[in-house]
Amino acid sequence: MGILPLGILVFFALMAVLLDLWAGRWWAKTASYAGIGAALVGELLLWGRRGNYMAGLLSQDAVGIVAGVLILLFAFLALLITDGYDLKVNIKEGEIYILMTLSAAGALVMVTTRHLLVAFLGMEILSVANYALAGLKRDTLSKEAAVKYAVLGTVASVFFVLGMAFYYGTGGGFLLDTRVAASPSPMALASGLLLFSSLMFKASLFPFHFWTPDVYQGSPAPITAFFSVVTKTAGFVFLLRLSDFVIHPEVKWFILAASVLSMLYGNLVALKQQDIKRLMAYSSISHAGYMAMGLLLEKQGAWVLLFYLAAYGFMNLGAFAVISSLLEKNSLLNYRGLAKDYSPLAVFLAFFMVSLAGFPPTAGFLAKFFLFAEVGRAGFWPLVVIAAITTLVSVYYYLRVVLVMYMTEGRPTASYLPSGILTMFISAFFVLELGIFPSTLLVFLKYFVG
Amino acid sequence: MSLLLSGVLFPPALGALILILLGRLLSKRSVSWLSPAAVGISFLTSLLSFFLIKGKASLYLFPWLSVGGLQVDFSLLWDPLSSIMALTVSGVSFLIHIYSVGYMGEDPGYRRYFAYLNLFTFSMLLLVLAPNLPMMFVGWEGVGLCSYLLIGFWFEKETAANAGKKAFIVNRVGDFGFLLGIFLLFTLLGNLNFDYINYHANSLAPSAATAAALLLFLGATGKSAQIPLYIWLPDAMEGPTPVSALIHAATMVTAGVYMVSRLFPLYARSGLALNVVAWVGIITAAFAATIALVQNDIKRVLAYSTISQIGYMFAGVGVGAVSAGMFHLFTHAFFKSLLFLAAGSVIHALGTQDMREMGGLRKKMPITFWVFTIAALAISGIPGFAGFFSKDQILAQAYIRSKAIWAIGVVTAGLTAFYMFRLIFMTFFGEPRGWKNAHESPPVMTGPMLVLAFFSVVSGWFFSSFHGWLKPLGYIHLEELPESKEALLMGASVGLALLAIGLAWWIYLKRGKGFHTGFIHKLLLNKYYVDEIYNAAFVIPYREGSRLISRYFDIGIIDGTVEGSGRLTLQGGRLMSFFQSGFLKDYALWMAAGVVLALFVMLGRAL
Amino acid sequence: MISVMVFLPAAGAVFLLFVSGKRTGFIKGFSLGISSGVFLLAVWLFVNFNPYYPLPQFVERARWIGFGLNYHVGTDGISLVLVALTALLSPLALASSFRYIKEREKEFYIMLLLLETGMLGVFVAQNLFLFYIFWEAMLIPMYFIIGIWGGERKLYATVKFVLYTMAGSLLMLVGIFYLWKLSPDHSLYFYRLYSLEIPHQAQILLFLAFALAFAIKVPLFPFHTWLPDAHTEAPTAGSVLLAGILLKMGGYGFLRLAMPLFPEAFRLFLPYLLVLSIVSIIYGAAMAFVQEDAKRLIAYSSVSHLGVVMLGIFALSFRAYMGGIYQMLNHGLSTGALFLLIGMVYERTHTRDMKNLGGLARPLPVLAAFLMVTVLSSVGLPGLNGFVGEFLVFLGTFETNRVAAALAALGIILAAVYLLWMYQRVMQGRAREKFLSLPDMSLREILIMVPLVVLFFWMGLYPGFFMKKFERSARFMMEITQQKYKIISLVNQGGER
Amino acid sequence: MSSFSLFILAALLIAGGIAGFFLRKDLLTMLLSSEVALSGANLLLLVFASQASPTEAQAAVLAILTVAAAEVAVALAALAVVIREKGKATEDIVSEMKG
Repeated sequence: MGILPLGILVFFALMAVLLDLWAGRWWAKTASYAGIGAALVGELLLWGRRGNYMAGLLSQDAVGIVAGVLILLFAFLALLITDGYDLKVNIKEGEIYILMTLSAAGALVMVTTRHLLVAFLGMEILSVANYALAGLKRDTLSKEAAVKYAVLGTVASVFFVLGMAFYYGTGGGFLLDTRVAASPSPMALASGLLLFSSLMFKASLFPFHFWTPDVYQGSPAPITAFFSVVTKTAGFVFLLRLSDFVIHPEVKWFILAASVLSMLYGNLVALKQQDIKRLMAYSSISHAGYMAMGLLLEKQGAWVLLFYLAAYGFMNLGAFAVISSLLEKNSLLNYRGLAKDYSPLAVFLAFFMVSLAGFPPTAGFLAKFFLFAEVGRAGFWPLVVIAAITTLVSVYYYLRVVLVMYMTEGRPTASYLPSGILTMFISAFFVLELGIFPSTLLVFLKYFVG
Repeated sequence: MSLLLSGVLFPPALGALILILLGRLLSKRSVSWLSPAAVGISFLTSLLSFFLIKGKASLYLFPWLSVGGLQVDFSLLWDPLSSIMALTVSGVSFLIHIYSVGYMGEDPGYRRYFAYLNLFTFSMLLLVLAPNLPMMFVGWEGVGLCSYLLIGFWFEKETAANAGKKAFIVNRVGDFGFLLGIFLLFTLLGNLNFDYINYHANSLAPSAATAAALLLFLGATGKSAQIPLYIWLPDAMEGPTPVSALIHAATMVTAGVYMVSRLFPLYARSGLALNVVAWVGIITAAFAATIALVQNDIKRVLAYSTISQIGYMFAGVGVGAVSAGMFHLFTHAFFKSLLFLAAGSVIHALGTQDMREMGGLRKKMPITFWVFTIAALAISGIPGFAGFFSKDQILAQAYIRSKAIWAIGVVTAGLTAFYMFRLIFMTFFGEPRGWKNAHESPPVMTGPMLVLAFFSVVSGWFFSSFHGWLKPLGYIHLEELPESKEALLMGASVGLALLAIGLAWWIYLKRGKGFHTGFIHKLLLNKYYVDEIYNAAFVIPYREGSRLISRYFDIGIIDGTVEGSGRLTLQGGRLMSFFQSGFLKDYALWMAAGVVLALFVMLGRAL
Repeated sequence: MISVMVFLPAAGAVFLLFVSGKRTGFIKGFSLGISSGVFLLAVWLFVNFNPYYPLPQFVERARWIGFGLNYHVGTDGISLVLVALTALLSPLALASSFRYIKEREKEFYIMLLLLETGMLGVFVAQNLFLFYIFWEAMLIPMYFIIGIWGGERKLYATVKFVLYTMAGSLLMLVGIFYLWKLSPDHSLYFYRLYSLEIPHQAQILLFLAFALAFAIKVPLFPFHTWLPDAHTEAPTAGSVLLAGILLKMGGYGFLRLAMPLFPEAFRLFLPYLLVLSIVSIIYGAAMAFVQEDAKRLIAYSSVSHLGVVMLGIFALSFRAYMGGIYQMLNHGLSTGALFLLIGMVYERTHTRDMKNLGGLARPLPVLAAFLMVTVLSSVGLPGLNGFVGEFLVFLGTFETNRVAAALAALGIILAAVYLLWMYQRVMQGRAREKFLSLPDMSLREILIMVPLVVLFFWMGLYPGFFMKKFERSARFMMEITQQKYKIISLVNQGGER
Repeated sequence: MSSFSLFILAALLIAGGIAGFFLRKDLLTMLLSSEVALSGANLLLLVFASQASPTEAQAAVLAILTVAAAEVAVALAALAVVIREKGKATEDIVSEMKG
């Protein structure tokens, strides 16, 4: 049972490959929708179960299920954003859907295992698909993005394998468990550090974030959205598992430093960005910094982190749905006067920006509220203060987007993509829902996870 | 019976309200009836109350401020002191309302004028009838407001607007003291009713009483134009002349005297405060009189004369003779408003206020001339006229307390006579200078003047009954002076006054021109440069200092810090983006460096 | 009932989203209707409020998120009058925009309605979480109002406003986390928090965090520089609500949260706070005096007047405390009125630079009369509302600290200086030729001003009517602040689980 | 070979990979260098495994090599596109996006 969603997803992904060859991209697309949709249903059927499958290679628990649902939901929404966008910017390949499905499958693997090798395999599936996705747009930036992503991704893979080797050297196995956690040896330390580094790469944490701005900027907008939510969710959930079995207490300082630096770096550098996707990239780095605080929280961390991921995912997807509607005219200059000519788009983008900035009554606020409060409760008060101050910095650039749309004049061009609009509505719904009635998710999180 | 008091207070308020709200709907004619009638009713009711109410009465209306132990009621108090004041105020005000119908007849702001005038009467009566300090302060500020509005009545004239503002602000300085005095009294006594304060004044420490009394007196110097806050009154002559007569001569400016009289036991508790009152009064009297000697603007002469006369009143109260001071207030109300009205009549006819452009008006404006002369004789203290009796009482009482005050007072009386007759000679005698055709004013203006002229003579004849009327207050008493001594003093001041009149006659009629040279003349003409000194000491430093602070501190430093921190953050972002060089190798290098660094740090810590 | 009142404007705003932006007449009428409805509800609350019960009334509670983060609204006397002020000023501000706002009208009224919900929410929230939500949520509509419909430097002003305000409130948020952690049952209910035993060291830090948030909002010197920019650039309605309501939240925050929650720390910082209040009074007045822009002048006058409010609240004398609260209302009304009137002048002359104005009393006598009354209310003329507040504040302060009161009372002189100077420069003197034919106030404008002027007199002549409503609550709050007694026993009556 | 010399070999491979990555400008070489480092890591894994249960690790290494191959394939494809466009693929070619 436990591997049902994964099986469905892989099956449909392969089907999509074949259909794309034989029947054309529409079929590939449909198969992808169907695969992700069916997997989502499968995942929901697992709601509340836990257990190990395939000789412990895969293991299902509450965190995994919630993360799986989120990943599949996000992937589905990312597909919706892509749908319609792709033809407008001249991406004719059906692969875009297949690759997204595959990538989602990789992400799903990452969140349903506690086995390092399996996680590595999942991560690589995800990465390989992502490299290809990054390069799908027909311009040099897209290619540059793909190359940078791939090369740096390889480096991250090396880190992971090295870390895995050290882990194996310490404990003699690939399964994450407590045996190793107690070990005080330098090798355990090194292994922890390397594994964390590798996943921090996926999660865009300083100083492993460098790919993020360039890849976000170069990739097609819906793909960027996909990266920013699916990859990040998978990365953070595995980071969570790593820190559950934290290799060595010293690693906490590493996380702490990465968290603080990400908050500072992401927010500060975002201030000067003129390209909205780059801006969103730095925003993504800074949010990663906030989320990393959740890794410091022992058991309490899981639910706040998952809530944050959910909130972040929806608001980011919503924002990218709007960004995609501008069809790669990503300079902020093209957002001038958007509120006049494309009022609905501006309303949505403004709403998501406000949520990203963390204003009530949106999910972004509550996510920050819970996260910061829990971090404070754990005693990291200076960290919370830094987070609060950097949040203030972030307000500047999020609201700057609003300002450009609403308070300056210009002649923007955009197109209303039906499925994009649908995504905006769905995302906005969830952002509000999680912002006003978070209990729907929280009850479950607290009950199963927390 | 005490309900009558609402009939005293409220008709003018009602009049003002109607004029403000419905003024546009009313014809000019109905305004001319309504507004004086409102005050007339008030006057009649006061008269009625005066005769019907024996001793004290008070009318409780509603609680005004009632917060945690502070209890200030909106109620009215009728006692000998307030009854005299109310009568004077409503009576003079009524006459001036009538006069104004003629004087302001051509003005486009006719309704506004009468609305303000009614409002003033209301505020003044409120001040007079207030039973406690906060209520008095309401009236106190109310008359200040009306004064502001009426001085700046012709607001299109920059000087008028400035003068109004100046009056208000200078008064505010006084009010600052007044308020602190109220606070201090409340802190000390826990109650702000006059009765309570007066009754318990003796339980206060003298130093506390001094502080409270002097703070209140600061308010009085503002309102009653005494040193150091007298500077607004000469400028206030920018207002219409009937306003000067009513507000800046007869009623409002004497409020300070009234207040000190009201709280006399408090002042008496502190000998120092009383001395300060007396000395400030007498010095102001002399000081203002010297300035009046050389002014050429007819109204400014009268303004300084007013300051001077109020100085007398303070001197009177200050030497302990409340009834004398109040009596001078009473008589002064008639002859000074008459002087203003007569001057107004001249101004109305000629359209100028500069005495150098007048002269020879005696024939053309006989009534004006005669009433003016009566009033001048009254103010100069010529026996038989009202001013003689009141001023004489003050000087006699001053003589008992302090010879110095008496001496200054007598000299000032001489100066008064001199400048008044200088005015008369320059205006009504000699040859016309610069005017073509003048005419006597209409009956609506001369009527009130004649009434006032009558009172300028007879009001002085009743000092003993005045004194007797005030007696029940409990703190009214006069020192007795030997008959012979009194006559001597009287003779001295009267003689000096006659001498001064003669001198004025010699200089301005016989010789034909005044002295226009010399340092002293220039000093007096420029009013001792007090305005300039105040400007340099307060106004300019405040304004320029604020400008500097605004530019360099507020915008420069405070806002600069705010903006600087913002800019610093932006700059920080720009600097940090240096990491994002675009080169793959750099990226990988930073990643590796991060791991290696962390490894070293942690190994270092762990091992 | 309170919930209905609070969320009615928001519901109206949502409804307006689906109305075509072209039907401006309907939009205006509808939003004014909603806003007036809120006013009627507020009147209902005011009338039915029991003045003898100091704790919150009309309490409505609902389990919401859990962990102490619940929905809990209610109003005690202090909140009540501030709610009433909000409910009054909102429709007036709204109506004042009918001709002022010429573009994107629908969005404007939506934002105003959302703002109204936020403002009401801040005053009725009974737990810290809800309070913070409304506190923050309110910023966004204001951001739009200044940013879209503001003057020349609107972008600068609106960004400054939001960032500056958030700078304070984010640290307050950290403080809220701390309290949340400390609270035994995670409750953030105000009256539960009052009974917390907070360690001394923590009190100091928490007080600083809260005080900073509120001091910025008030604004106390030296945190005031956002105000002149925001006030000046905001459209009339924005300025009115900013000055009339938003600034009050700072004072409200101090008296409801910063002071009673951390009484020891408050006692510790009291001297500095008094100094800041007094400096605000005098400094604000001095700065107001040298401004050329009429709205900037009024903005600085707000700094000065709010200094009086804060002095009253800080003075720890009941009379001053009452006066401070009363002065909040007064300032809301009179400064609101000042902004409305200057807005009307601006609509006619298209300038706020007083160098270019003058003599307007001739073409605009009615406007001049209203401005005069308002100026007088603002300078604290006895008989009008401003005096009552100032008198009580200074009187009360004098009892506890004579020097402070004496210095602060200098403000009454300085207020006259700058306000009369403003009046003179706008209304007096000779009018320019082109201004001579300006139309005087329309009926709509007069109807906007009349309630305010009536209240000036009403509140000035019969303050008891209003004071009675919040006297008990004020005494109660002050006693909590002074730690007269622990309130555990009372909490159980109105407590939150 | 003794496990120690295998350790040395693995370390050399990793060091060589890192050196190659950072010293060469050519993207292709950089990519290959990183693969060298990866095989070093693999070797390390095998060395560790030889002490415990070798089969698990050997399987892991096989899997790692497989996915690494896939990864390289995609990376090479991307490089190929860049080379076709620009004529070469040095590191400075792909540095358009920065800041």
